[in-house]
Amino acid sequence: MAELRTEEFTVNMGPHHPSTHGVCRLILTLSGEKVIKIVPVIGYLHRALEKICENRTYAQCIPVMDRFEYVTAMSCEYLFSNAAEKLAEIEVPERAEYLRVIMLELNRIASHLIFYGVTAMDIGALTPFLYGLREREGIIDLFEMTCGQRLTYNYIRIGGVSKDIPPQFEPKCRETIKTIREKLNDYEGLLNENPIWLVRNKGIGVLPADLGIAYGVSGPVLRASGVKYDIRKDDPYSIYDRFDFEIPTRENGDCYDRYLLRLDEIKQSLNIVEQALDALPEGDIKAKVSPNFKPPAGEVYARVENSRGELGVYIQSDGGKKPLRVKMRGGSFNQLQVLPEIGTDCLVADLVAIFASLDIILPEVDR
Amino acid sequence: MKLLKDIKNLLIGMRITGKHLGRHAITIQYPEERWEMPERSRGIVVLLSDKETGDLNCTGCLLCMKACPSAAIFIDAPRDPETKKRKLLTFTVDNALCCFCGLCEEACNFSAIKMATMYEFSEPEKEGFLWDMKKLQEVGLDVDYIDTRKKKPAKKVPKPATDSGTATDKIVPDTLDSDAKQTPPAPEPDKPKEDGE
Amino acid sequence: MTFDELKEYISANYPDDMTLLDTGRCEPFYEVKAEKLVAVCKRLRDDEQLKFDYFCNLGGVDTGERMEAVYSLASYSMKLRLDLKVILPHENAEIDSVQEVWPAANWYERELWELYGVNVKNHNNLTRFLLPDDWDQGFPMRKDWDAPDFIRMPEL
Amino acid sequence: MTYPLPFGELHGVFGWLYELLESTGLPQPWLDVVRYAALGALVFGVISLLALFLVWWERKIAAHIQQRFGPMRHGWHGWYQTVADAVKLLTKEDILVDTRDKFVFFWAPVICFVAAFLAYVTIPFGEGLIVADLNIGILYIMAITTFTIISLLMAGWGSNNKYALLGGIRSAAQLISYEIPMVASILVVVLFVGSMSMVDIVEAQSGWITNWYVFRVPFGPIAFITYIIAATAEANRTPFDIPEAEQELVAGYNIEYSGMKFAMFFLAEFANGFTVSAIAVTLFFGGWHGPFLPSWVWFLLKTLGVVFLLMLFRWTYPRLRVDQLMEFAWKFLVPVTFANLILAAWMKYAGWYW
Repeated sequence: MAELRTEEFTVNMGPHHPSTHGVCRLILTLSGEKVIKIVPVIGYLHRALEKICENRTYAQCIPVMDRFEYVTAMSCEYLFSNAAEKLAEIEVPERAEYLRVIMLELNRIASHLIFYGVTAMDIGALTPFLYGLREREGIIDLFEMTCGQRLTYNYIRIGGVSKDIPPQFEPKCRETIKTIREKLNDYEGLLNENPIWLVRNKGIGVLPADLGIAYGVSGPVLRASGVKYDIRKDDPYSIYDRFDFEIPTRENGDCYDRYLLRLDEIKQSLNIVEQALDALPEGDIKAKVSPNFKPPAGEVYARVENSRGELGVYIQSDGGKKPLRVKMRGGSFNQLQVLPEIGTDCLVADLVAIFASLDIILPEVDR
Repeated sequence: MKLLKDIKNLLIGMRITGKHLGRHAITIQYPEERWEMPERSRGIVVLLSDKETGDLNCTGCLLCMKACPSAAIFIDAPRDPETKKRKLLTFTVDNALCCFCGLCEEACNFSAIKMATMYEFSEPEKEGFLWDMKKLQEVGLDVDYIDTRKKKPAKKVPKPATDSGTATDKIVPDTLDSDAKQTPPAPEPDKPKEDGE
Repeated sequence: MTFDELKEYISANYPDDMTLLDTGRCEPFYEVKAEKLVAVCKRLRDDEQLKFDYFCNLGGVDTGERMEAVYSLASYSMKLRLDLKVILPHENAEIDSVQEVWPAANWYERELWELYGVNVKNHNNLTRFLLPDDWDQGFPMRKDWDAPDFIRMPEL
Repeated sequence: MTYPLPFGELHGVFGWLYELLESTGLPQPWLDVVRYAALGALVFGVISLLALFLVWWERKIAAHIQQRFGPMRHGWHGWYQTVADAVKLLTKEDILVDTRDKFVFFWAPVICFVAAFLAYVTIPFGEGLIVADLNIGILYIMAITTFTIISLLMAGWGSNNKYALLGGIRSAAQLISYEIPMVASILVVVLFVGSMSMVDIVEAQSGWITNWYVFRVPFGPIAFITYIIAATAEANRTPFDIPEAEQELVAGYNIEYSGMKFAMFFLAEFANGFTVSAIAVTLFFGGWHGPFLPSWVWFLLKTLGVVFLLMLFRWTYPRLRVDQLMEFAWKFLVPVTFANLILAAWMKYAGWYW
């Protein structure tokens, strides 16, 4: 009997696929269900944000930054403001720094809550998605109360923040923190020890630390592989050196560890927000910055730790009121780059789990 | 024993979802019910009118147009050659371009433009997003705001050092606060205008 | 290692390869000659005192007269930061790929090639990726780039 | 000559209709044709209504688990939302792929629907409320529901879409694997009843609640649990919904179907969900037996209870991977069910159980 002929076949996963978190296209070569080769194709969300920034004044760049990585828009705003402040050597008032930290950390929690829901959904559990978004809603309400928008905040400005928090912010914020702490038990009960969740995530998509380092992976993905590297501690910006928090790390670097690590980070961020609320000083919320803000000629690369790793911006100024060059760097870019390395030789279902656990957000990749 | 542990954890999951089954929904039925938007909520751009005279507050200084990051505002306000004052002819906002950043509101020194809390302005045609002065004024009529204008065109006061709290970028002289204090009928500008929901 | 120490260390150990630029206010920016780039990068990565094993960012800059490629590096273990700058001619710019030093540079170099038209030598996969596959309108991040449907912000 | 009428407590209404039919004086073969056609239409109506109801119910349950409202617009809590959806699907354009295998593509949803529909023939909805009390009732259902595999495979193949093909192949592998533990669990009950007739099985559980096979410790509960796991897989529901895993295969085998063809798959899926629950009730929960209420009400209540369990599974658990699914079936469920079967047989032989 003649041997059965088998053939590899190519599948386009995306750009419109439910689990590519936006419009990423992965060209998969499959042998049966096994993924042999992955070629990521990006650029579907390319909006030329960098070119747009070159066309706008520094103050006008900040709303553009919101669109760069809209899940944690606060950190993008902070990043750009920070870089501009570094260029122009502006001192930011104490209260503004505290407010910034509160917002950054709340936004990190919101982002991780989305991660929790989306990852669960990609693996087939639909309910955690709604639970994750429910708690995120509380945080978004806080943002809306403070700055008026729910997604594109335009809150953190060069020299400070745009508005002071309203009086009811603090009690509501503490209440939200309490709720999230309570609900974390539900989250953990639903998934952490669930045998199906365990078999789907444990040992899947292992990212060895050296591979992660070679590919410039940062943030929770790298920390789940055991590299204790967090810009908040290692290259402190803002006033992070005043807070008492830990950098959680995990050893295995698989999907499960990346998931657990983010839950740990939520807890740490809650602590930071509480400490910041306790220590919130009175005073100005914005340094005097002219609307015709013109930093002196120079260049700077600033970076912050956001929920997807290192978020960096390189600004070159020629002394004009518009930046000569803005180059943004998001953690997802490198994490998508490493996906072909860790995603091959697994099943399609695992690829989905890995993709979800890397927490890639496409606007950050495509810019 | 692993089997028993697994079954226990599966049951815990069922308990959590079952527990939620009895709770009331946290969502609302949108067109019938609505959230109350917070005061600071940035919705549609409106032009504000004077509460007494009913005229537009806008002086046509072009500050908002310059501040707009997406060039959604177009103002035509040529200077009158005699009086050297600007006369506002057109004020058009393209809501399809607007990115709701609120920079125009902050740039304005005359309480003339505001992002109201309204968020329902969908249109069947793209042209419908182009709101002219009349429409902007109409929509802005019932928008509550705190008038921070100078009552009279005051003399130039040197920069006060106490511009704090309200962190709005001001191009034209930072005299507003001090001026407002001098004119009793004007409301307190220092009071944060976004008090509560 | 503080920045001053880093500067001293570099001026002591890399006197011919790296020139300190005055532009950097916060972290040191160094100029590296294009032909020495890969060798310097390799040394920086393998240097026991520096260990620049983290490739943060590569951004191209078009200043109008010249091209620049700015490499932002960091070190996971030594907690250092450093920026390298390679100055290139505006037209027909060529640069060596640092992929063998940091695999992470792959996509950044593709981007540099695609958006600025800087030819990256020894790159394994220099294909379009941010722009459409059939893009034929030049290099959009260049300052002099223009296209019929490209609208600049009105100057006010 | 009298015919056994499958209407049980509803005999009055339907008996009258049948007498009306007889009074027309048609010859006997024609009468049979009319009678079975009418029964077919009745079953069709029931299955459609049930499926529509289940879709609505599932959406409501899911919504309330997730603290949403779910459908609220059409009628009280959106009760006829699914009717509206069905009408929409009926009137929708049937988008066809040029490269499809025309014959296979067309017949796949039909077979799927017919298989789901035929299974209802031997389900005893109430006392005497059964279309045909075959003496191999349960075997018949098992045989008929297996047709679903063929239809899903056909859908996967006929769509000429790689995702659909993967879905079809996955479904074939899954359904064939889970058929075995399912049958082995059912056999435990059949062994004790000594009959494959659905009515006999239900009758064997009459009397006290302790007569239900789910309470016959130890084999009863084990058989029920293994059955419900296998049934979840048979009905293609999370955590075993890999044939249409939407996060992996977008929609699996029905990715290229639209309009009414999709609706047929959709309704058949819910009809299957109801079938497996009905079998569970018949086998383990005493079928229509219950005090006070009419028998068919009891049957429906119990069945909806089991359906609710399936829904809770679906909205709580993540999805298994395809190889883990197979592993679970062959390495865990099959040994467990067979061990259980042997245990039950031995107990029966030893006379420890009645």
